[in-house]
Amino acid sequence: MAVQSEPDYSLFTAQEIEFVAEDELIEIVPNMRMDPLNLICGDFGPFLPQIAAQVPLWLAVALKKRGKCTIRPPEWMSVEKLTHVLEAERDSEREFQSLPFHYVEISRLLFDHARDDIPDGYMVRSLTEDIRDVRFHKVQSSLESFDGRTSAVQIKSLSAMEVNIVRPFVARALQSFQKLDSLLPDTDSMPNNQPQQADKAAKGRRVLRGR
Amino acid sequence: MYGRKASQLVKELTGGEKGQLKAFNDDLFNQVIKECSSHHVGLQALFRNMQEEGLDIQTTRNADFYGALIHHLSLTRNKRCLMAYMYNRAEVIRSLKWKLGRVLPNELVTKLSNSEKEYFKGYSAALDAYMNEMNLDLTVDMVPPKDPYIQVRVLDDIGEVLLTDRSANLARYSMHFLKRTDAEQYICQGLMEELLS
Amino acid sequence: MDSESGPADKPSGGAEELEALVSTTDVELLKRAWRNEKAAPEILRFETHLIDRVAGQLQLMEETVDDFVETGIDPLTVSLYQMDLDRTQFLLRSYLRVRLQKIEKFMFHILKTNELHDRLSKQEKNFTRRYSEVIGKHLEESVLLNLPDNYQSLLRQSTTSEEDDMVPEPQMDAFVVCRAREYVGPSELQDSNKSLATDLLMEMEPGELFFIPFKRIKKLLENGKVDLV
Amino acid sequence: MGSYYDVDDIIAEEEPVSAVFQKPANGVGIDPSAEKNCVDQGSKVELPFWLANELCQRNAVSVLVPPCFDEKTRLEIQADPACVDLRSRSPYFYEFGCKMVPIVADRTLGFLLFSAFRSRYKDVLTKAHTASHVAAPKILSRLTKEEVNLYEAAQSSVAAFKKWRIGGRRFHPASVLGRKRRSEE
Repeated sequence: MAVQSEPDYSLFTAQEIEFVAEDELIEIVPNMRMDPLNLICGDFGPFLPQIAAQVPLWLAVALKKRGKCTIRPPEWMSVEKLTHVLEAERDSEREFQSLPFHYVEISRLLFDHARDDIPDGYMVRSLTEDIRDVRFHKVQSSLESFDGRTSAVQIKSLSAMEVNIVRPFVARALQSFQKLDSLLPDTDSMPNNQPQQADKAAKGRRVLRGR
Repeated sequence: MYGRKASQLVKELTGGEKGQLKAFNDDLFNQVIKECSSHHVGLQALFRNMQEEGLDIQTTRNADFYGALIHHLSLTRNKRCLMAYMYNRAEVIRSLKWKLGRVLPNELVTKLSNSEKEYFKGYSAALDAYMNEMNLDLTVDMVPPKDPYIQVRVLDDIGEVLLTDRSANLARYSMHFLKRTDAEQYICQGLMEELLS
Repeated sequence: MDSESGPADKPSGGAEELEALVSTTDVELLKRAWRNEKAAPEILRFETHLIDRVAGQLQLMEETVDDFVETGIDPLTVSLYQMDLDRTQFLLRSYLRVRLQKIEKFMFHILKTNELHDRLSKQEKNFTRRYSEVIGKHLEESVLLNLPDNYQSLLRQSTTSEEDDMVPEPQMDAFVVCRAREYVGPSELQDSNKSLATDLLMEMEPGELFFIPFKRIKKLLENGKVDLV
Repeated sequence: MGSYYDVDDIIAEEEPVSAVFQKPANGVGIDPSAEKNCVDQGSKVELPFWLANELCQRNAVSVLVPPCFDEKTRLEIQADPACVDLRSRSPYFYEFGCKMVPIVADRTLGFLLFSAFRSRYKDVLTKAHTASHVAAPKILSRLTKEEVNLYEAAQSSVAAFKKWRIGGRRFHPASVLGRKRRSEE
């Protein structure tokens, strides 16, 4: 529609995707003493100096900002792991490596607020960005290969932010395809009507079985 | 061609930035309303012809009938354009309530028709009533929260105001540490800006 | 916390297994309701009990925070509680807002469809009634009453229309992104427009993401078998 | 018909269609070649789609395939889909085409629309993600309305993501005010 009251609440903003990611748990090491927190979103603590605790990311960032803890980056956020992921992403034209659903948001939050807690921070950051770029190009090329006659599209290993970036375009394009497809005679629509894979991550998955 | 003016009216909704509002086009709007009346006059004249000739309007398919049909179709087309013009503008007008609160700046008021001004009031009242029943202000928290307080600079003389937790003198160019939900509306109205820490 | 935690590509179990591990809080449920509501083209059932519980928790938390301030608990603790409160408040507000927006958009469709009207909360029904009068009056006074008698309806283009051909309805074939919470077989994903044979090819494993027309997973969403992302 | 209030749908239905009147019509001023206020049987008149469509469904007119879907366009699309300036043919090429399919005899129109969209869609996507702001207007000038919508959908979500990654202000003045935006962008 040409005139829209903005904002359109039915779309998720990047900030909203980040908000969801902030509920992911992460390990912190406090440097202070604090009683347990009985929050609406759950109970956390007690917090004791040098004793690791699991808290939601937003809480970790809030404490870190006030100099009350260090954050332990998640396991996948190491140069070694990420180098491996990047290589694998590059080696395969279509497959996506498995990364946490919120890897983009988590890494940005940690880079912004806890850079000193990430060993080899600079490397980790550039690896993460490279991975994201490689994956994004892959998404793009799999989008380009749609044959337009699909009734559903699988996007198994895309992360939350990646889904959100491609959503407006893909949803719109698929709807246009669907509409134009309905103009065609029915005869040859059958063989192509299976869900098309946007990625082929897990080999031997059953989605396409049964032809 | 029939319906041309009506489609011009609809085209007024396009172009320009999203969420912007052009002044209500009284002149064009009234011309389209007039066109509706003249289609109706034309339609009735043709039906009268048919009746005078003793023909059944339901079943006769002569030149008079097809003429009448064209007038009827043009009338519904014009109606669709008029309605779409009002309806889509109404959508933007509703968003004003969300962004600017109950009182609109003059520059916007002048862009509204009288009925639209009433509509804005009516919508505001319906929404306020709902928020009262829910005991919750829905016009704040439009962006996911971070810290409870944010730093702002005042851009206009707002003066002494009552905030959630205290009163404050919001003089032009003064800086404050305000509750996020207190600052949000002022920023939206262009009276303050957020300062990044 | 979030049923999404962990690798997106877990070999088995997925959402269900994870959910069994963490007790699902009301905030989690609210977040799910919020996401579903945001992503679905039509209005979903109002989560009456959940919203009541959340509202109760919010009030309690507000009182707690006020107490903290009065008793001089350290400001850090207060602000952490405040942030938790703010996050839940945001979800609640955003949830209610997106519903209001759908009500405004599909007002007349909702008013004439009992099944949809029943999905609204009591307060939403009041709002619908009030607002439908406001928009009705506006459109009548500016357009409809200026038209010839047979063209004055708000729902029908003219008295010769055979149905309510002016009423906007949600696009049920809009594509949404959904994620299965449990295994979904082909028979549950039937697409009434296509022959059964093509649907035999389609199934969903827990945790898998799909772009799919909303109407095909509408029932699954209502049964809690899938979530919108 | 699309949604009754949909602006794009309304404007798309204004596209001109050549119609040949199978029945005469009295008391209407739509045929510029007629001397009186009427249309004779057999007259060829250019009508907006919304009128041609309804009259066609009642067998009062027959319609011709609009020139934007002619043989020349088809050949050009086959040869180099991305380079064809579809916008100048009709900004509502696809929507208008979809609406024409049921009322024209040409069975190949549906296939033309589908294959044009399929072959151009990739290019729209690639350009949306790579083109600079300077290059954009040139590309956009060839695209139909729906293609522009797709282009903008792709570009704005990437832009929103980039903006989020950089960070910055979370609160902004309402754009309806159209002012006080100096500190943004």
